[in-house]
Formats: sequence, C-alpha cells, structure tokens
Amino acid sequence: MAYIGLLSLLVVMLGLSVVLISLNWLLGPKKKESYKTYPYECGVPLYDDTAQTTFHQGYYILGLLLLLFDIEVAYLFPWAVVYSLLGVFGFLEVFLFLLILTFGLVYAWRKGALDWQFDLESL
Amino acid sequence: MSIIALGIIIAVKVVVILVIILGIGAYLTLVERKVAAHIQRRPGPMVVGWHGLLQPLADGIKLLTKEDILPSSANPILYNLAIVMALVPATLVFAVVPFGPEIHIFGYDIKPILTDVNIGIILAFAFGSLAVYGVALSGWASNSKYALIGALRKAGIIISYEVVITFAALGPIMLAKSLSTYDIVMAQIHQKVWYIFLQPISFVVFVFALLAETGRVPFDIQEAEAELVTGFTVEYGGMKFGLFPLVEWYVEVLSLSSILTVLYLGGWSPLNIPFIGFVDPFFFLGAWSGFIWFIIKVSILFLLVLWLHWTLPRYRIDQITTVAWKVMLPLALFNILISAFIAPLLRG
Amino acid sequence: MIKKVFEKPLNFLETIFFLDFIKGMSVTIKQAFTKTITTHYPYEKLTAPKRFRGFFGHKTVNGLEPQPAFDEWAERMKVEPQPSKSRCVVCYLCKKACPVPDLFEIDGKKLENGKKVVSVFNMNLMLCTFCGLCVDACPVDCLFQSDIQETASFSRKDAILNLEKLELIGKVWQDRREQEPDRIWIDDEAREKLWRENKLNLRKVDNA
Amino acid sequence: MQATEKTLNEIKAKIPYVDVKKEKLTSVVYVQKELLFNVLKAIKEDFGFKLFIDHSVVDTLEADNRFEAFYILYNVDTKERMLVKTKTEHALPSVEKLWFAAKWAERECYDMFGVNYEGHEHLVRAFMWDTYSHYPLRKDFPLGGYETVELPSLNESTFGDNLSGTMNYKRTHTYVPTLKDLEYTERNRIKKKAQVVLNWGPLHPGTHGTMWFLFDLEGERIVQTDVILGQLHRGVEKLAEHEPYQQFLVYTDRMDYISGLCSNQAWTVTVERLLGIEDMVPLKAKYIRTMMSELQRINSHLLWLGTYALDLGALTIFLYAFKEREKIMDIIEGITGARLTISYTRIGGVRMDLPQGALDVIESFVKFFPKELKDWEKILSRNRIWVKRNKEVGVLTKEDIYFYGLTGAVARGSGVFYDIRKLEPYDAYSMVDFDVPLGENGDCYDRYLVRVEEMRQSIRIIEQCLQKLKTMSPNEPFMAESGDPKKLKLTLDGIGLKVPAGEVYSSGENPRGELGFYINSKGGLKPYRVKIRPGSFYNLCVYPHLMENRYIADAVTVLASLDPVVGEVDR
Repeated sequence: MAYIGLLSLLVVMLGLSVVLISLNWLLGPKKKESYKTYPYECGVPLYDDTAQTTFHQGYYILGLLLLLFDIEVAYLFPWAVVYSLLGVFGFLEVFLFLLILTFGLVYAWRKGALDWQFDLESL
Repeated sequence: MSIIALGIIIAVKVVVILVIILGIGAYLTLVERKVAAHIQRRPGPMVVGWHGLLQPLADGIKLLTKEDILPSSANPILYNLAIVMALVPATLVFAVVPFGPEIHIFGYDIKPILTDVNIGIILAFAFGSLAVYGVALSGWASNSKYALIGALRKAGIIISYEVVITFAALGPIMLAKSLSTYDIVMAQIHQKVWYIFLQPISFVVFVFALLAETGRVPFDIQEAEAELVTGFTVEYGGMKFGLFPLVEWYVEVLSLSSILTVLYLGGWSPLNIPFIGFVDPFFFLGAWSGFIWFIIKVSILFLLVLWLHWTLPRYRIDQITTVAWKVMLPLALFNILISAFIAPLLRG
Repeated sequence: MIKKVFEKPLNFLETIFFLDFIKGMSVTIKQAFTKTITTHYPYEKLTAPKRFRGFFGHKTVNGLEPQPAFDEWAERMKVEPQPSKSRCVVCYLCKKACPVPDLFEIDGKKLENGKKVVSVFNMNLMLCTFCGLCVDACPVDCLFQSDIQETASFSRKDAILNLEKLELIGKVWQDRREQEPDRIWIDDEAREKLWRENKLNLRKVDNA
Repeated sequence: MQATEKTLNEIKAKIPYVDVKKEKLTSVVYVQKELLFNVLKAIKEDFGFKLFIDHSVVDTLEADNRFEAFYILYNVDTKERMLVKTKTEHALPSVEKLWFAAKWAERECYDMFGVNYEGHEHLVRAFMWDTYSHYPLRKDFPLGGYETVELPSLNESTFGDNLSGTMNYKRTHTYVPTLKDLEYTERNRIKKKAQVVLNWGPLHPGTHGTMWFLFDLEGERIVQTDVILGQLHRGVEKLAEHEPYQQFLVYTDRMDYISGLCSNQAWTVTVERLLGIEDMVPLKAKYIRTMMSELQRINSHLLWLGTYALDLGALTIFLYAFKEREKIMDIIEGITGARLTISYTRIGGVRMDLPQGALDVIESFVKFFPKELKDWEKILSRNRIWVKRNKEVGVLTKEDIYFYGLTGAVARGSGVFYDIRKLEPYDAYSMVDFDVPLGENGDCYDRYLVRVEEMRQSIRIIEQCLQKLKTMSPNEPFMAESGDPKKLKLTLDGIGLKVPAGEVYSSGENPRGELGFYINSKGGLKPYRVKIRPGSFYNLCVYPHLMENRYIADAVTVLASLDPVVGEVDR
C-alpha cells in the first residue's frame, strides 16, 4: 500500500518533464537555418559524419564487472539485516563468500580489466 | 484514515518533493554561484533582484524561451527520452528519504516520508543506477563524437561508483539491522551514536562516491569543458540543456547527501557527542527540531561539496575508475569485515 | 646560476588525512572572507591614465603651443593659425610616420591672403593600430590621443573622425586633463578596490 | 654569440668542399644544394650543433638560383650560433630526418615560396588551405594579393559607396576558402587508421586559440594526430618587407599578443645590433626596458598558470592569477598607455620616461606578489590530484629538445640550459643577476615548476632594476641622440631611419620560447627579408609526437604545458 506515494510521484515527474520539454518547444522561436542543426564539431566540416560507429570494448567489460559485483551485493543485503541473529555461523559463511568474490576482483585486477582502456595484449 | 485524508497526505508529500526539486534545486544554482564568486573574490550575480535573488527565475525563463534545436543526424525519440530518464530517477530517490520524526497534526500522526517501505535503501540505490540510462542515451542519441565520449565516460564512472556505494552502505545496515531508512535513523537514536563514529572509512568512501556519482570536482569528468565541451549535453539546447546540470549537480547531490545523513549522521537526531549522547539546542521546538537538524546537516554537506568543487583540480578518467576499483572497493570490503565485528557489541 | 626545481612528494600521513586538500581549502576559505575586488563596469568606471592611447584629437590654438616650433612650422608651411581652431600646419608628417598611411586624408585650403589652413583631416580608425607614432611625429603637438575608450558604435561612419570631431575632443581634453601632473594613474576608489591589499599609498606622490 | 673563427676553420678543414665566411654579425657556411644533407649531418654530429633554431628561404629574384635557403643551428655546449646557406632554383633535399622541426619549417617554405622538398614525409601547405594556388611570400606576389572575387562591400549598406575619400572599401576581394576547401584540406591532412577521427578544432575551449587538431581515436586513445594551422595567419613577414624599421615595431606585439613588450624589445635589440648602436642606448632606457619586459614575463606566465589550472579543473586559480595579472596590466597601462598592444620601445630607447609614482606602485606589487604565489602553490604544487595529472605526462628528453628545436621553459623543463638572457645578454640582463631554473625529467610537472620559479626570478630582476632606477635622476636621457643626423636619424617616430646593408640573426627570450628575427637588409629604409623565428611554432611541433597513444584528457595537459599562442604560431 505504501507504494501509492511512489507511483504518484513517478506519474507527476513524468508529467513534469514532458510539460517542461513541450513548453520549451512552444515558447522557443523557430527559425530555420541551414547550419543550425549541424552537429558540434568545433565549427569545421565533419571528417566522418556519424559518431554511432563501433567504440572501445573496454566499456562492455566494465558493465560485466558491475553485473558481477551488484549481484554479490544483492546477496549481502539480506545477510546484513539479519547478521546479529546468525552469530558466528553467519560470519563464517559470508566470509567464505566474500573471499571467493575478492578472488574474482584480484583476477580482474591482475588481468588489467579494471584499467580504463586497457590495451588488447594484456587480455 | 479515510481515502481522502490519505490522498491529501500523499499529495502534500509529493508537493513538498516537487518544491525541493524545482524551488530549492533552482535556488541552489544561486547559492553555488554566490559561494563560487566569493571564493574567487568577486560578488556573483547582483543585478537581477537584490543580490541576485531573482537570478534563478531569470535563468528558468531564459532557458524556456530558447529555441529547441534537434541536431540533424540525431534520432529524436531517444534524444528527448534521455531527459526523462535523467530527471525521473533522480527525484524518486527523495521518496524514501525521512525528513523528520513522526508528527501529529489535525489528529493524524504522519511519518514525513513518502514511501515508508522496509527496503528503502535498495530503492534509493536502484533509482541511483537508473541515471546511467539518461546519460548513455543522451550521448548516443545526439550522434556527436564529443557527446558520445562524454556520455561513455560518465556512464563508466556511475557504473564503477554504483558498486562502491552499495558496498559502503552495507556497514551501517549491519549496525542498524534494517533496510528501511526510517528504522536506520531510529536505530541510531536508540543506540545514541551516529554511525560516522563507528564507520569512518565507509563514510569517506561514501563521500567520494557521492562526489563521483554527481560529477563534482575531483571527478568532474563529464563536463570537463576544456576537453569535452560540456560532455554529453553538447547537442542540447534550451530547457533540456538547463535540466541536465539541475539534475546532475543539485537534485542528485541533495538526494545522495540526504541518504548520507540518514546512514551516517543520524537523520533528524540532534548533535551527537560520541560518549555523552545527544545535545539539542533546539529542544524547545519539540518534534520540529528534527526537520531543522536534517536541513542543517544536508546544507553543511552541500557547502562542503561546493567548497571542494571550487578548490581542487580534476582527475583524469582512467585514474577515477582505477581509484574506484582498486582503492575504494577493497576499503569497502575491509569495512564490512570490521563492522561484522562491531555489530554484535552494539546493544538493541 | 642554475637552480634545480624540485617538490617533495606527499608522505604517508598526508595522504591518509588529506592534508594537501585541507591546506588548499584553507587558502580558498581565507580568500572567501576577504573583500571582493571587481569593479561593476557600467556603474563604476576606472579613470584611464593621462598617457592612455585612445581616440585621437586636435589640440586647439590657445597660446600653450610649443613656441619655437609652432611659429617656425606655421611660417614654413605658410599656415595661418586661427585661435581656438586646430593647430595643424598640414605638414603630412603624421601620414608619413604611420604604419598604415592610407587611414589619413589631409587637405589644406588656400585663403585670400595666400596663407593656407587645414580644411579636411579624416582619420579612418577602422585601420588604425593606436600605436601613437603619428603623435610622436607631429612637430607642433597638435595631434594627441585622448582617454576615450568606449568607442563601439552601430555604423562604420562613427569610426571616421573628421576635423570637427577632432577639434571637439581636443577642446574637451584641454579643459579637463591638460593641467594634470604626468602621474602613473589617478587612483579613484574603483582602482583602490584592487590595490587595497597591496597597502599602496599613492597619495604622498602628489606633493613629491 | 656566433661561431668563432676557430670552429669555422675546423669545419673548413674537415669538409673541404665547403667555403666558410665570418661576417660582422653572422658566421656562415656556404654549401651546394646536392651536398647539403651530408654537410648538415656532419655539422650536427661531429661539431655538436645539435639544436635546430630556424630554416627559411630568401627570394633573391636572380636569374638562375632564385632562392637562397639558410639553416640556423646552435651548439649548446660551446654556446655558438651558425648559419648554413645554399642556393637553389626550386627544389631542396629535406632534412626532416635530422630535425623534426625542419618538417614544419619546410612545410611553411613550400607554402610561402613553392620550394619543393624531396623526401619530405607529407608535404602540405602549412598555413594556407591546400587548394590555394599562389605562393604569397614571393617577391612577385603583390602585397594586396589578386582581388578576383566580388564580395559585398565592407562599406555601409545605408551609405553605399559614397563615403568621403579613403573611407571607401573596394568591392572586389581576394579569394576566401569555402567549406569544400576546408573539407579537402582536412581529408588530405590525415589518413584515418583507427575508429573515428575527432576534430579538436578551431572553436574549442581547450585549444586557447584557433588551432585545428585532428585526432585519430581508438576509443579514447589517440593513435595519430596532425595539425592544421593558419586560421590566424596575417602574413606579418610579407608586411615587414613593406614597412620601415620603426613602423614594423607595431606588428611585433601583435604576434605574441600576451607578451607584447618582450617582442618589441627583441625587435628593437635586433635592429640596434644591425645598426651597431647597442652601446649608444642610454643606461636608463636599458633598465626600463628590462624591468618592463620582466613585468610582461610575469604577466604572460600568470595567464599560462590561469589557463593551465582552468584546463585541469582548478577554476579559482584562474581568477586569482587574473587578479594579479590585472595589477600588472594597470602598471603597464599607466607607463606605456596601452594594455595589450604596447608599442613602447623605440630603436635607440623608449618612447616616454617613467611617470611619477610608477616606482612606488611597482615596489608595492613586487612586495605583495611572492606571498600570493606561495598561497597558490599551497593549493596546487603538492596536491595529489595535480601531481597525478602532471607527473610523467608529456615527457621530453634532452634529445627531443634538440630534435624538435624546442626553446624557452619547455627546453629548460628537460634540463637543457638554453636561456637567451644568459647566453646572449641584451639590454640590462648582463647587469642584473638571476638564476635559471632547470627541471629534471622534462614532464608537465617540471615545466610547471620551472615557470613558477621563473616568475620568482623575474621578481628578483625587477627589484634590482628598481633600486638602480631610483638612483637615476628624472632628467637622464631615455632616448639615444645620434651623432650626426645625416648618417643616422634616430627619432621617436622613426621617419628616415636608414639601415646599412647586411644580415643579422638575434633573438630575445620570450616567455614562450626564443623569438628570433633574421633581417636581411639591402640598405635603405625597408628590410629586404625578415624571417621571424616564433617560440610557439616549434614548441607546438612536438605535440603530435607527445600525443601518440595517450588519452584525450592528457591532450589538454600537454598542450597547456607547451603553452602555444596562435598569434605567434601563425604569424
């Protein structure tokens, strides 16, 4: 029942953003100029016109790492809440879980996947 | 509790959150420009209204009446969707933030929190990570090389610090033994200690993650104007260009710093001295002193962020992500270990 | 003679407690609470120094001319000086000294008694570099640079100074600033804002 | 100073087919075109003339060998300067393998004179766009260019063409490049090897001027890069051939518009050396010139520090630096009358004496400035972010300095002791003592430390000049009087100043490197050929090398540490 507030806020915010954008479209002047919609490229003719070409696959591996560690945190949240009831057993259990995953982190570290744009040889 | 009363309460709470985003959010631009100006020995906006008080309104009107340009090679639907994806999640985080203690007006006792659910913190971080869509979409949709590079950089940072922020938040949750934000604050009041004193490391990690998530200076990569000319908002004009910094710099800083006050500085609890307990100079206000304390804490955090913003230079993008993965993450894991030992010692 | 430059790196303690950030932020907080130094331009204006190289002007004949040179040149160029009119002796020296000579357009008119007087003196300041070589070249100290610097206008015609404009600027200048001592600048309170932290007391220079 | 008799004879002994001559102001080695490469290689390796200063061509309009090319080299150990000359009709062997700086100098000579260089890796025009068909610096190219294109008149739309006299602008105009020309230049300049080519172009806040970089990007790593210059090319060297000596002074401070006074001083010292009247300049003028150019050096370094910190994110340092810079602007405006385009020095002295109160104001500035500098260093120098952003970024070894012809703070950052104020002291630099800061490993951090230290040394020089100027009485002469006006006419406006025939190369230590003037005069009022050796042009040519497989974020740091000014790069 408490989510009604969240849903109402969601609806209100969606409405607000649509209103803001259309208000801007309504109020703004509309003068057609040939080069006004030319993408910003420091004022010179574009070398290759679309930017939507391939891009570095370092970003994809970063996404994988996020997936890995987010799932890990998802498991830890419930454990964190009930930790004091579990006592030593809970601590040892999760300690092992964390240990295995930090090995994953160390592996990624050694392989250089954590650097921003690692060069291909290191893989 | 009839339906109408419930409806009115929810409506009032939603209006309060709207006021925070549009009203206070806009006026924070004035605060930032004034603080930045005085640090740089100049007076800041003085012309519009007394000491620039009407400046945010003037900015808003200017942005609204600017021409709405759609770049030629951009795909329009994604281009406009990006704004919605950026604005909506940032404000939803406020839904789980408890502004003060329970109060009794007109015979009803109301909790000043829009959605009092028992998984408040997870909701907050979920909405936080939705911001990636707004950024990535705006970069890809506006089909300009600068926007794409800026967007992918910012997405990289948000991803790296999403992980760090969730690990850092585990510490206080273990101490408070609950996920609902309201209960975390109540736990801190019961245990008569703010979690900042028990978890200094995760407090520092959380602050850095806050700076990185919202793109404040040491991690100010997305609009490193010297390199990327305002990053992913390069192809946006008018109100759309106005919304991105509003969301990025003000709404998200407010929401994350309020999460921070809930987790570490004890929500609306008065000043805490580690071993003596609470000292409350506003005791005469009764329940309302909680609201004032909450506002004081959030504004102090905001001013600290500003102070940092106008002093420090900026990291390079690869240094930021390596710091996130190689320094912050191990620190957060180590912090979980420590809090695992501290948690049983705390009573209640 | 040679100085090696070196800066010692941060030690462990400083990295832990962010001492370098704190030291930097202490500087900014100190600056935050000191007075601002900017002049709000349209409302407060700095008065330019006397030597400022702004728009040009012609000094008028008012008895303060450089005496031996003025009569000699007026004589040689057969020019008849008219009181409160431009001192120009139509000797074209300023046009010869200018790096961009075709911004000058100078012409003299013959009077009945055989003497000459300057009739046309146009300066197209769109081409001018404001370098002041023509001011040095003028033998009778007629052409000079006033301190007018707000010269933006809506048409190129305003950038062309003809004889009337030059004389007008000259007259205004001779009343206003001719008798001022040749000081580095006149410190009005707008300039004082910037130099206050230097504890500079320029007052005592007046009586020097 | 120029190479001594002894070294010239040594070269003559080692390489017989060369003839050697030691003139009054320059020592020259003449060589045939075919043997040029080997001679230069020998001089570079065996005789230690490693540092490349300049290369250009003089158009002598003679029947057979029309172009006379000259290379200026410098030996850092024995502190000697030398010219190597050769004659050619239209082609020359490229010496790009010996010095990379020659690659850009040769591009400029090809652009301006049409001299073809065999073996040049990528011979394109340096400043003009590639589809431009003329060679502007040749003697037969008219000063105003070929007005072929009908352009709407610059005159008023309301008044049309009936403005009086010279105020009418002609309707026809020289050809202006269209977008197609720029597109062709862009495609011709770089062959795409990686994913995407990014225009880091003229309208970009990071380049501080209209420089057009083309980055070939692999993700965010730059694979290769090249530069298109010429957006701010005003043909200053062509103008120099049509201006008397004193009048050209006005154009010198429009080249490096941030250090105008140092450029004026460099030009006046060069002409005074050509005239041989360096000792006639009164002592007061020398001290005033030195003090003013040191103030201008601090002014220029402050702008560098402000924009450098701005590019790296510390926005407050930008405004603090400009606060102090405003004070220096007030001083310069009070003394010379102008803030930026200061034509204050004259051949033989300075235009006006110091006004009342100038010495007090400078003294108060000099007392307060070091304290401010120490405050900024607290924010920047030991800040871990600043150190991390600058250490090991854009590293230049000593060999790079010689190979790329780098001078100024960039050379001193890598430990090469090359400071014209010490090696060839002019004006009062020999009478004041100051240190020359040298860095160790030549990265951006060392260049930052070197420039900040240079500001402190300038403060020391200004203090010494102040003490000396205080002792001089107000009515000491500030301008030289020539012995007999018939032979040498030294006046403030410079009409009728005749210069004897001959050639000279002399340079001044600008904040951005060595600004050198090569004047080749055939006697008379106007120089025959003036080659300007800009510090920023050659400091910029190392940029593509430094940018290989680094990130875009470094592009800003390295460019700001090289500190090029587009006015001086494009001339």
